Amino acid sequence: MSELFRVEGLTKSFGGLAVSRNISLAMPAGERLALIGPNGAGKTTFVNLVTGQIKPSAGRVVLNGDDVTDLGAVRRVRKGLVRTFQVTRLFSDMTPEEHVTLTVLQREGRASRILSRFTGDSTVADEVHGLLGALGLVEVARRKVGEIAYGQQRLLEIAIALALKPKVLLLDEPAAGVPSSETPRIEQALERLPPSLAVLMIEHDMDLVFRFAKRVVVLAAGEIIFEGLPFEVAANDKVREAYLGNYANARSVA
Amino acid sequence: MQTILSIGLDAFAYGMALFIICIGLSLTMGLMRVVNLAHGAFAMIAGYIASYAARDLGMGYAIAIALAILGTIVISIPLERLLFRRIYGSPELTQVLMTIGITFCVIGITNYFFGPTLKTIPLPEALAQPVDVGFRTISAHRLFVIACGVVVATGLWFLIEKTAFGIKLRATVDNAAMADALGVRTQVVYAVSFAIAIGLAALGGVVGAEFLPIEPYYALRYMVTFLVVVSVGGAGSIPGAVVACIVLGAIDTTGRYLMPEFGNFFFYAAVIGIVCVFPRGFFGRAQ
Amino acid sequence: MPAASLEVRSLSAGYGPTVVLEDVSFSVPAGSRLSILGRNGMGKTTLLSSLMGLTRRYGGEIRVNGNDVAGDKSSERALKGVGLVPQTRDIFRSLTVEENLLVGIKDRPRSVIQEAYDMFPRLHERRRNLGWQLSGGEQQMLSTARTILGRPSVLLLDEPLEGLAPVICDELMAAFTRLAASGEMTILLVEQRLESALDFAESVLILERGQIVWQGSSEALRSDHSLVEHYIGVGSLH
Amino acid sequence: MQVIAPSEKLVAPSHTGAQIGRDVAGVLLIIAAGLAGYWLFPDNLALLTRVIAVALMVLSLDLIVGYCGIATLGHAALFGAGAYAAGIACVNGVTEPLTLIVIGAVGGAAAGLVMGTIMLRAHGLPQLVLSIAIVQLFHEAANKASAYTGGSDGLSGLMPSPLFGVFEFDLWGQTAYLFGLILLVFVFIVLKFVVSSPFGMLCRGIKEDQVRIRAMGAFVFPVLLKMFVISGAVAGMGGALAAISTQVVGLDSVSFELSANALVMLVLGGLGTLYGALVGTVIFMGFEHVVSSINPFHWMTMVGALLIAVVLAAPKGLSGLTDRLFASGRAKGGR
Amino acid sequence: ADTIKVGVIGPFSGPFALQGKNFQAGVEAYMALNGKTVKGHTVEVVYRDLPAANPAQSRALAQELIVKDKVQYLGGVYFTPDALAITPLLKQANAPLVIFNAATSAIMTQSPLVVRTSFTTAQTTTPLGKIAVDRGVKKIISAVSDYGPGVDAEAAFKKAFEAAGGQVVEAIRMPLNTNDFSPIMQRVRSSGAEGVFAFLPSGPTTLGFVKAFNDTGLKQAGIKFFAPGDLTQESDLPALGDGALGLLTTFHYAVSHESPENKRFVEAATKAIGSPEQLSFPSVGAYDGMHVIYKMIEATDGKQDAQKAVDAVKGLAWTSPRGPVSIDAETRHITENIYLREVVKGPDGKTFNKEIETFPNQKDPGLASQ
Ligand SMILES: Nc1ncnc2c1ncn2[C@@H]1O[C@H](COP(=O)(O)OP(=O)(O)OP(=O)(O)O)[C@@H](O)[C@H]1O
Ligand SMILES: Nc1ncnc2c1ncn2[C@@H]1O[C@H](COP(=O)(O)OP(=O)(O)OP(=O)(O)O)[C@@H](O)[C@H]1O
Ligand SMILES: [Mg+2]
Ligand SMILES: [Mg+2]
Repeated sequence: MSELFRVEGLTKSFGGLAVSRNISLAMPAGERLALIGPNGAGKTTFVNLVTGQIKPSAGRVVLNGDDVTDLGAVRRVRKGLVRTFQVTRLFSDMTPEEHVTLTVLQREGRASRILSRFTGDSTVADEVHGLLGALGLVEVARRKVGEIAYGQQRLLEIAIALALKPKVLLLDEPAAGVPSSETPRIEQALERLPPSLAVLMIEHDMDLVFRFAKRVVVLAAGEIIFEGLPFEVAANDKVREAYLGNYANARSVA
Repeated sequence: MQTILSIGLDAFAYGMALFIICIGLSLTMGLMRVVNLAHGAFAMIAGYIASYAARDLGMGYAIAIALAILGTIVISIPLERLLFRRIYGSPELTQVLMTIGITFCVIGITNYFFGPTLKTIPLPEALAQPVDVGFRTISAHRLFVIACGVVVATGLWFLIEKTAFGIKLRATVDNAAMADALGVRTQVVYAVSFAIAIGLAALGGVVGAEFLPIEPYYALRYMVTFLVVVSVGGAGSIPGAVVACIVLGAIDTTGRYLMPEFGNFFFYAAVIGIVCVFPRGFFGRAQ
Repeated sequence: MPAASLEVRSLSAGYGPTVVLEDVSFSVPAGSRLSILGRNGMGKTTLLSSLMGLTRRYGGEIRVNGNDVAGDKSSERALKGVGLVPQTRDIFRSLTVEENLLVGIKDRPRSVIQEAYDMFPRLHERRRNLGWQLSGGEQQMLSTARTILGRPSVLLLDEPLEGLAPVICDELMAAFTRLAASGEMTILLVEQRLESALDFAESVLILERGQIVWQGSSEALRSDHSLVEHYIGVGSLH
Repeated sequence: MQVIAPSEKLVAPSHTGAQIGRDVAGVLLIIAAGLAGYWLFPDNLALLTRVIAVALMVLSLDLIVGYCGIATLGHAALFGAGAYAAGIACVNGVTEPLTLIVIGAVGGAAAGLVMGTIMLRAHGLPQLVLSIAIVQLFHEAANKASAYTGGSDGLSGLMPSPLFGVFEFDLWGQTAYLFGLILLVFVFIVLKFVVSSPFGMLCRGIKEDQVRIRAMGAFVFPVLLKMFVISGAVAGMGGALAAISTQVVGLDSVSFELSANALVMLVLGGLGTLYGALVGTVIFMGFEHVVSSINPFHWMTMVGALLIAVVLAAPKGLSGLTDRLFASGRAKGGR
Repeated sequence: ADTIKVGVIGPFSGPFALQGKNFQAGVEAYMALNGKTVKGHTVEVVYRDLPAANPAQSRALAQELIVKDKVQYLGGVYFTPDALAITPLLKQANAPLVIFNAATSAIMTQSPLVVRTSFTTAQTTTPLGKIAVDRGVKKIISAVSDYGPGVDAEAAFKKAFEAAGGQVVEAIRMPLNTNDFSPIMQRVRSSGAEGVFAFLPSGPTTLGFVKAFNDTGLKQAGIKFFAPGDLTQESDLPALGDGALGLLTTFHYAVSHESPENKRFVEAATKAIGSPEQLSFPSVGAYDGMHVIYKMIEATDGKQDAQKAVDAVKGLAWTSPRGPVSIDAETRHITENIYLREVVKGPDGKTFNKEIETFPNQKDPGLASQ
């Protein structure tokens, strides 16, 4: 299948610290990619660069053949480049239901209408409930987000991203704070995504990474040090030393 | 050239007077995150005390200043305990409501006890003299204000950026619950910082009284000026406050010299310009 | 400070009008390690916060080495040796890394922050950066280091491994185990990864809807799959 | 494309019906209160009309502060723009009251556009300062343009023609009051729709986290600017109502003091609920009026004490107090 | 015998509270000296607070006084816009308005039911033109606060001064909220004028202005200083201190005015206001205002008839604490003496305005010129 998304030579530094060094990466439609790497390697920064939260000092971001490097964050979202946040960013006074409804309306270009009602559209409501149900958020759908547990907030974060019907989805540690018993929910939700979608996931939970990814990219000190199939990762010495540590041993034994 | 120097000197003195009065507010707003609109009220209380001490009791200027600072802090302690402590960490607008309420009360009470007339703080001989600085004469008091400003700025900067207390204070402000959980006695930290801020307001009220005369309405009359200066500098930043005071003082002064009838236009247009260029104020702390 | 025993008797606590924890009682001997498990939103964080004094307490006693601290403010508890690494990290965003650490040292000399840098060299590299500029994992390291610098005798860890690279997780767990073994700290750990939690702790406590539903040794839990499935969910142990 | 099939049904009952019921009851309550004011205080209609004019301004302020989270101390710029627009039109021969209200709304909306464009460049305190600077510039401009505005003497000599050619704006002020009341109810209903529309929800989201909203694919600036224009129109109507009913426009209508007062009233009543704006205005102005007639010399202390008492007793404003009473009745409450 | 209510609107709180207190002192002094009844009708005064210029509120207050409190007479009003807001109501209310202070000429043309017992800025300023020229000042710089009265003062002075042969070399308008006047003084210095004409509303800014005048050495340089009496209001004098010595101002009233009427008045008014330092000109406007109202009540015998009441006081003449005065039958504005005063030190060491020259029977030139 043809390539859906590509970055070329993405470079960024904060002061003297080079956080991204000449990163190039391509994702075909249907890609399931995991981006792993030590803390501070520049993974979140990579997502920020790709989605336009910060400007790269060099490099290009191409989506569906269009160069989107000069577009702002909002336009990239509208083109289908969607992310989740590593630390949840939600509206503590609103309910999960309202969050998702707002997102769906926004996707359909109806969110800034003054002369229409927020609730009451049954197709929207059905879609919203579908998303909430899939992520196990029905019980808390009408409680204020500030009052629900952190793990549930993480799930909501994903529900919002899904509601945007992305083409390329960038998940920044989606499972952080979600108990291992709940991670299957995330996996299920991801599994049911349309196959045309390209997904990039940053995650430190290696079990999840290995179950999810078809391909793994390892970032260290702002550079890609490895790119390959999941089973190759654990065998790579550089990756082991920089990142995996004992986990690799445990797995190779297992 | 001479005129420029002359205007510059005036602007600097005026800016420094503003600085001394405002820096306490900048601390409360930027570091303690309390929008204390009653700041001017405390400066005013100090002015009244100093005026009473110096004029009615005939005490020396230095003693009057010391008494005013102490007295104002003493008055502020019960207020801090009973009222301000309730609004630490509240939304800003709640703080606005409370501190405006306090301001109204202070104004009402001052009016009741001291009457609505202007109060002056007689200067000692040495400060009342005009001094010849070469190209013009300037009152010694203005030089004294400039000196005070410099001392306050450096002292505070050291306290906040370099001492353990400064770190605890900034930590408390950033996340009081966590600071508490790490063993910082946040209430003490707040109380001490509050006292420092009030002490600075008091000092500013007294030494700045030659520019902003003491009267019951003082607290509201100059509220906007204080708020503007603090925000343009970037709340909580000492260098920011210095720069803002000097820049705004200069704009105000030259504006009034060049075209007084558009003085306010000048000033506020400059404020808009500055904020548009520095959307966080000159040295705004990152949020 | 040597490790202290912790005793909790019929503790009830919550947020505002909401009661989350109800009648929770347990005790931890000095120098031992306890893991707290439970699904999302069952009150694990609330329990640790309550021990630190950050929630609203409705009743109950909390004894550290036999002294009731339930009436103390959190700063008092901190000075008496309770230390918390919160789930939300709560680093001071506008302070530099070094300043963050200095807040944690209580009255120890400034030079002790070297201990933190030894533990996490990454923090030393970033020591002049402001808190908000740190990556997620760096924030987690900072939060942990900051609390440990205060030498708590009772250390409360709320998902301290979250967001950390596996290699660091291993090192950190080893460090925690060392600290407990040296007799300096009593450690309570909330951890989502069941295996890490069981490997670390001697005993385990399971929370459900704000109440303790199971208490026992890690071995007992490890050997009883039905228990795990019942309280924590399927697919937790591989 | 159905991403995920619904797997569970929502358990909680729908709130929409109850919400509509409550809104209707609220509007009826406002009308009842307005009419009660008319019957109970027939001699205070001038004051009550002024309360309505200010209430319109505070409502519009709530749109900006309460729903968008933008603090402003310059809202009188919008109110004053409406007042002067209507006033100048009236002096120049446009005397039909409804037309004047529309002119006021347009004037306010234009001012809102200007103000929004400038204010949205900054955040937080500097933004607040921008608002102060803008209102001061407006004030200065109104002072300077004395040929049109009457300067510091005020614009006098407004003679609005009778409403519908029948009802005179006279000394007793019945016409002005009832006219104002109808206007208020109308605006209130419209605003209820606005804040419960998707647009209103988007504003609430922006208030809490702009980065999040952008990541949802929505632009922030145009949304906020739109709200500024709506708010300006409402404030402008308030200004026009004040101009029509008092037949003078003074510099105070573009002053910092009025802006600050409006903000105090809003916070007093409670942010982010339209009722709060009304409650705050009525309580503040009513209280001020009563204590200042009892003791014209020292009433300020009393008002100050009221503000302090409210913060201590109801930190979220008076309407928050009622919420709290409601909430304690329910099982699960907020923080 | 009815109770006749008089509504008095003034700034009783806020930044101008001092002026409001003077209103009250004048009213109370009058009632203390002349009794509370007129022809058997009891007079009752209702005070309403209007802290700052706010026409809308002014109108609401007046309306309420008329409709609810049923007052027959309105009095007071410190600011011009507040008066302008009330005038359209008078006819329908059938109530006269006696202005105790608001000093813009044009108010009188707005309604035939207005009478004024204070002064106008033009009235107090005009004599200064000749005075300045007489003291050898040919070139002058004018510095006034940038608002209605300031602009009036500038115009009136310019006219009088130029008529007397002087030349205004520069006219500065200063924003009302100016705190530091040294840049203005720099302008004065560089303009090369021999004197300065100033108008500032009484209050804190006068202090800053006079201080800056002294501090920048203009006084030592021999620059002469002229201003209407607002600048040396008695209540500001203690704050101005010795710096005010020698300032020349013109005004309609000085507390130090020597006459038996004034002695009686000052005694009674001081008692009412509490502290002698606070007494100043608005009190005499109020005092005479009450006199006019009493005369109106007398003429109408307590019946509400605004036109008759006003007609009754047209041409009324009496001896006020400020000297002989009368109500001009045509303009309904007060005709009075304007005095040139100098700030001097009294035997008790306190400064006061000493009257040194009298310009008798001045009408309002502001109206005459229209
Ligand atoms: N605004 C900034 N200014 C300075 N340094 C920054 C800034 N933002 C990020 N950094 C630094 O850049 C590095 C990369 O950060 P990034 O958040 O991309 O890491 P990450 O790979 O996502 O790590 P983690 O797994 O811990 O989340 C970190 O060392 C961080 O401190
Ligand atoms: N600030 C709050 N106000 C009201 N309720 C809250 C608040 N914080 C948490 N809760 C509620 O308390 C309950 C317990 O939450 P808590 O955060 O302790 O769970 P947890 O076990 O730590 O979950 P997680 O595994 O997601 O961290 C949840 O039902 C949550 O909705
Ligand atoms: Mg990251
Ligand atoms: Mg938790």
